[in-house]
Amino acid sequence: MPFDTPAAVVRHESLNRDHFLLTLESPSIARAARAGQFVMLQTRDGTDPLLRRPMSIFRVLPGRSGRFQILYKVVGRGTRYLAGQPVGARLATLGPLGNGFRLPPAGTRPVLVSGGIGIAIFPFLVETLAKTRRRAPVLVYGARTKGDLAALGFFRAQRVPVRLATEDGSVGVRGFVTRLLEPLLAAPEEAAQLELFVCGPTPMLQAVAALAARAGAPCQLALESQMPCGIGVCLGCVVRCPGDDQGPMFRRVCTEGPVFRATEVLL
Amino acid sequence: MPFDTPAAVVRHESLNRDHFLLTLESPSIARAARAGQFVMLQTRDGTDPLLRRPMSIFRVLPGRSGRFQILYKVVGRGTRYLAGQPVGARLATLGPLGNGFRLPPAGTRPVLVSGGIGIAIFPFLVETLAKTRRRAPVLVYGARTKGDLAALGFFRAQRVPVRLATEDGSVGVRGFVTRLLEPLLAAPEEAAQLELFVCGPTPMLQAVAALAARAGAPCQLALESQMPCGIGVCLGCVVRCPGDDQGPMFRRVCTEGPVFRATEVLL
Amino acid sequence: MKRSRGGATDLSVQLGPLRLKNPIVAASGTFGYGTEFLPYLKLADLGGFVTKGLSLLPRRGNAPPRTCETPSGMLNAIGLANVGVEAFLDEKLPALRGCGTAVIANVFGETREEYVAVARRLNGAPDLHAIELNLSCPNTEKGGIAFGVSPPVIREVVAAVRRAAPGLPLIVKLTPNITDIAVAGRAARDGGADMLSLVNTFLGMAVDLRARRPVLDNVVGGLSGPAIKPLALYMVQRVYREVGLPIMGMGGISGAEDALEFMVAGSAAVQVGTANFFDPTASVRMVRDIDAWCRREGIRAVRELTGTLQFPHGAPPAPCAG
Amino acid sequence: MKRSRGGATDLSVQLGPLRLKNPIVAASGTFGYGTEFLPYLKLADLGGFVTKGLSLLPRRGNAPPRTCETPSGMLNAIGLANVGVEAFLDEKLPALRGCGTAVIANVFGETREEYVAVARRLNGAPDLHAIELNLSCPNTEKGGIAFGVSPPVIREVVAAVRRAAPGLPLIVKLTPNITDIAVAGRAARDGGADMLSLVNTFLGMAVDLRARRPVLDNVVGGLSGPAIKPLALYMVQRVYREVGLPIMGMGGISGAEDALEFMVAGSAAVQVGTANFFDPTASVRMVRDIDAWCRREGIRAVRELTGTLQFPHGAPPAPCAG
Ligand SMILES: Cc1cc2nc3c(=O)[nH]c(=O)nc-3n(C[C@H](O)[C@H](O)[C@H](O)COP(=O)(O)OP(=O)(O)OC[C@H]3O[C@@H](n4cnc5c(N)ncnc54)[C@H](O)[C@@H]3O)c2cc1C
Ligand SMILES: Cc1cc2nc3c(=O)[nH]c(=O)nc-3n(C[C@H](O)[C@H](O)[C@H](O)COP(=O)(O)OP(=O)(O)OC[C@H]3O[C@@H](n4cnc5c(N)ncnc54)[C@H](O)[C@@H]3O)c2cc1C
Ligand SMILES: Cc1cc2nc3c(=O)[nH]c(=O)nc-3n(C[C@H](O)[C@H](O)[C@H](O)COP(=O)(O)O)c2cc1C
Ligand SMILES: Cc1cc2nc3c(=O)[nH]c(=O)nc-3n(C[C@H](O)[C@H](O)[C@H](O)COP(=O)(O)O)c2cc1C
Ligand code: FES
Ligand code: FES
Repeated sequence: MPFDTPAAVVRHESLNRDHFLLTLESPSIARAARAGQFVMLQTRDGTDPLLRRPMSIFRVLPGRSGRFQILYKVVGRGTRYLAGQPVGARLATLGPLGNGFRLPPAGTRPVLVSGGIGIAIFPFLVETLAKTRRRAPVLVYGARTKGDLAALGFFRAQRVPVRLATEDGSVGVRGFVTRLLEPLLAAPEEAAQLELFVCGPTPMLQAVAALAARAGAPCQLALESQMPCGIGVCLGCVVRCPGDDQGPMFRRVCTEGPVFRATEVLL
Repeated sequence: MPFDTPAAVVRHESLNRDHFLLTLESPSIARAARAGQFVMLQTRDGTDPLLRRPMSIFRVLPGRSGRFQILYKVVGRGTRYLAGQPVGARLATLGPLGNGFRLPPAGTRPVLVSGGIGIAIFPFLVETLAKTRRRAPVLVYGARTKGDLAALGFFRAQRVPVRLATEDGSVGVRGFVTRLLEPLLAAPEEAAQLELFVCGPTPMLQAVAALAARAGAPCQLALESQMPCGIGVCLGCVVRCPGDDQGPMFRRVCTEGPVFRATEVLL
Repeated sequence: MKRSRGGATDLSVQLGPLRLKNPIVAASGTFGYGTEFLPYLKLADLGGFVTKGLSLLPRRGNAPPRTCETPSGMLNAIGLANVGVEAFLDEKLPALRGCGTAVIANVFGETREEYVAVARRLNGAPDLHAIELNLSCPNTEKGGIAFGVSPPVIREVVAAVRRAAPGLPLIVKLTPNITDIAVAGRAARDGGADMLSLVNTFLGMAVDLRARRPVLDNVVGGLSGPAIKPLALYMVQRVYREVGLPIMGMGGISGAEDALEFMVAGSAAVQVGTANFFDPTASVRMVRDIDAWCRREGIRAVRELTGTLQFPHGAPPAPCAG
Repeated sequence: MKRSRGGATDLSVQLGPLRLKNPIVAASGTFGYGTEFLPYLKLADLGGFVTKGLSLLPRRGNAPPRTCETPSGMLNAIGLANVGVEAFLDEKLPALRGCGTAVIANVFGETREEYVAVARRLNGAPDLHAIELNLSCPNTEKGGIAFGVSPPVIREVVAAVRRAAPGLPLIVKLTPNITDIAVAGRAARDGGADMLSLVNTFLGMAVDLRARRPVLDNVVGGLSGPAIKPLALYMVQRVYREVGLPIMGMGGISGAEDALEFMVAGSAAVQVGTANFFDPTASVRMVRDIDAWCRREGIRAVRELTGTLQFPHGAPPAPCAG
């Protein structure tokens, strides 16, 4: 069950030029959250920008602190406002929202595939996989350039093997994450042992979903969408899905998603 | 000549719960400013609140620093935004604007009459009177309560005699500034030696102007008005003035004012 | 009007045949079918709510993108996606039994016959308190022009629905995309509307400069939110003075003061739309804040406020820009 | 369309008989008589500017309060205060000699005769480049209804002004307070307009809750600023596709991207209004930023952008709210 509550900023760190890690306190949200879910955060004082912003739950901090974290990148006015919030500020926060990731069967190896700020969704999943005694995941992480990579420390500390790709080659292989995925998925018998968990920009989701389909690997996609309400009432956030002879069907990313099986959606 | 320039915040002090003293750096504005003039300050990032806010020039700091100050009270969203601006921030600032006070003849005793945040206009006038070797002024200052009085330190340091009135009697006489003015203006021969300089809420301006008229004392009023542009083009800020058989005339507070002789306007 | 503190405010309002426990009603398309808000509020704390627009058959709506944020507002082109009137009666309405607030079904059609068929199906439904006709829908028989911009069409549709659903209070919801909304209001009155609601969204567009394409797949969308509040308030004031039916005003209402301004301008009740998105408890907080405001101001019954706007020079002069 | 860096962009635009050095024009009522902006910018850097609306005799305008801020917008009810056409010709226009930009006189009247008289007086004035007819003015002969909402009235006034000022390019400025603005655009075209400008302000109101009075002394005002941008953009797109005259679009334009979006939607040039208030150098900065944007995008001539909006499914479908 989601809650709408003013969450206090208890910590706020700048990770690099435009990435920030925000720690919020809201015991009800922290307790209810599952990996892959998100919150809607108020990011203004007046009426502009009007709508709240969806943000994945990066981690729920251990213990009874009732704290959870958001990793975000400043891309526009709402996130710029967020970056200006000091410790002690209270932000209206609605969550946890949406369906999280479905956990893989016990023997399956999870491959986390992240593009850019998509990385924000994975730490919570890594911790959840560990807690539920799933196989250890591997992370395949692409970004434009070295400076756009964030949260690597978390994955190292958790001993998650990380393979990097940057468009400018400043670290890891030069190019897109697909260059790293292709070899992983090349052997059909190995591919059948994997499940992909993907979050990133739409072209990346499309490319990865296509690779997974070819290899026969199950694949879950965490989608983004314009989300006016986050709770399923505006019908604004829909994604096109396979339909019937009357045309495509539409499903709400906020409530039926944000995580879908790749086969459920038409990107 | 006015300038439109990003002025840097070089100091920003909280005086009490809702009064702030802001020091901005803009040599061109500081050099051109005269007592009674104002600036239009940008007080938002996005598009809401839309318009800049007019603020009197509290003081131009001595020397060649190119710095001037604004004393403001937080009353709404624009001023709340202002209060959040750290040292180093740059605020689009347009000024100096409007006609300042006309200085009194050399022998006349200036009586400064302030209500509430109207006080912000007077320090610059006090310094200008001193520089131009006018007679030393006296300040009559009213506010709702003790906590709403600001900048008293400035007037004490300048040895300006200060008479206070508060509505709740928490300091000075209980009641409005008119209670302090009435005795001052009672003797006609003394009143003729005085000139009133008034800034405050409209009911106060009306009351003081009426007293001055009765006593035959010259009186200048610094008006407030909704000011979309501050530079005379929108025609939005007008005040009603004595007219002719076709009805009242209207004058722009931003360019023909903000200081008017009490006889020029119909409040 | 001042009174001593204490003593509850009478928040109830009466709009023709419809009595509401308070003047705050959640608007169509922004409140789902009601149950979606159960985690955040008690429905019984509201004056009422209006369902998403219902058509005869289920509709999937437009392709995405369906919404776009604009300065202090948003555009939507949902395409009237809804479960259809049968599923509403079978699944949605029963879930609302005993919810303690007025349930209002929003109705639309692409033809007059569809309006009538939906209304007839709803007539007599248990626990349904009123229907609201959305006239902003394109009339497929008239080349896609909205029903709500033609006075004779309005009169006809309203009269036909009136006959089809004689048992239900009839709210007619006006589109603001018209030269003089009072003309539409009079046509709805003449057709037999019990009350009016206004305004629906304003037609608008956003452009994706990089792609040289409209942002919305549907190209055109409806603007809602605080940006439109001054326009809606003007229209409510005008319809109040010109038509003489009870009004549910809306457009950008986000807090109690907005709601009270609409009441002063002539609304008997108000609807809250887009604010439900950025603040899911906005509606119930408004109820509380209106109560507190009335106590402070010494107003015993909130309905006293409706239409209390005083004009400085008698009636308003001819509107003129510049 | 990509080209190598360097090489100035051709910013000039042609609207029927009117050539502008760039597409940025300051809008009527927001730029005074031009000289007020000399401390902040060079008039020669603008494509042009439009004067405050001119009537036959000087007008003092409405009593204050005349303006009110709204979410991302503002209401104004200035009451068309202006110096009158004689003082404009004697004092204002001479001060603009050699200013290096197109000077456009905005004209209005309370009767058709007044429009004609002002236009006739302006015809042949030295250094005047065009006139713009403001049709949002109430027609005192028709009970105060705006000229711009009646197609036959539009046609007549435009034709009469066309005859009265044969020597000047004629811009007709449309009001958005109409069911279908394309109908008004066609009437203006049929009357002989060389080009259209749109939109003027939207009728709106604000309420002072405490006083139970309208905020504006005039009760009703015109809404402008970013809040109306999606509405204006939609209307420009519609008029572009339906009417076929060159368009100066406006409504909330505050930066180069806004201006470019209006061009993509069909504007040949754009006007900048309210932004001049909150940012007196907004207009000239837009010129610079448009130039930079064109360089980055490899666009040689900005006029190529006009009307390049691509519709995903051919023409836009019938507009529909919800
Ligand atoms: C379920 C979900 C989870 C997300 N999790 C995170 C996260 O953990 N960290 C993070 O940094 N970002 C996340 N995002 C993206 C984040 O919501 C947007 O970056 C943010 O809304 C931008 O707001 P802004 O005001 O700063 O930018 P704007 O000025 O609004 O826009 C900047 C750019 O972002 C796009 N954008 C705006 N709103 C949205 C939106 N609701 N969804 C997608 N794109 C949008 C705009 O089209 C534009 O290109 C998530 C999005 C979704 C849907
Ligand atoms: C020439 C001039 C000089 C001024 N100097 C100072 C000063 O030195 N220090 C100071 O604190 N204040 C000064 N003011 C008043 C100041 O401009 C307003 O308090 C400010 O605009 C409020 O902005 P806001 O967004 O915080 O409040 P809002 O949310 O806009 O409004 C809060 C209240 O202030 C009123 N208000 C809003 N804008 C204006 C305006 N432009 N003029 C008058 N009232 C307004 C509103 O009606 C409302 O009652 C001056 C005003 C003028 C016209
Ligand atoms: C996403 C969305 C969907 C809507 N769907 C409907 C609808 O189905 N039927 C209807 O009559 N109005 C619909 N509306 C209009 C609202 O009920 C309301 O009239 C409008 O949004 C103005 O109010 P607001 O500014 O408070 O949102 C919808 C509005 C939005 C934003
Ligand atoms: C204060 C003010 C005065 C205006 N005066 C006139 C006028 O005299 N004649 C006219 O045609 N339009 C007038 N307008 C309308 C503007 O020219 C423009 O059409 C409108 O403001 C929309 O553009 P914007 O959103 O960029 O301001 C005025 C607008 C404002 C805000
Ligand atoms: S964001 Fe409103 S339905 Fe998904
Ligand atoms: S504020 Fe625009 S004319 Fe004075």
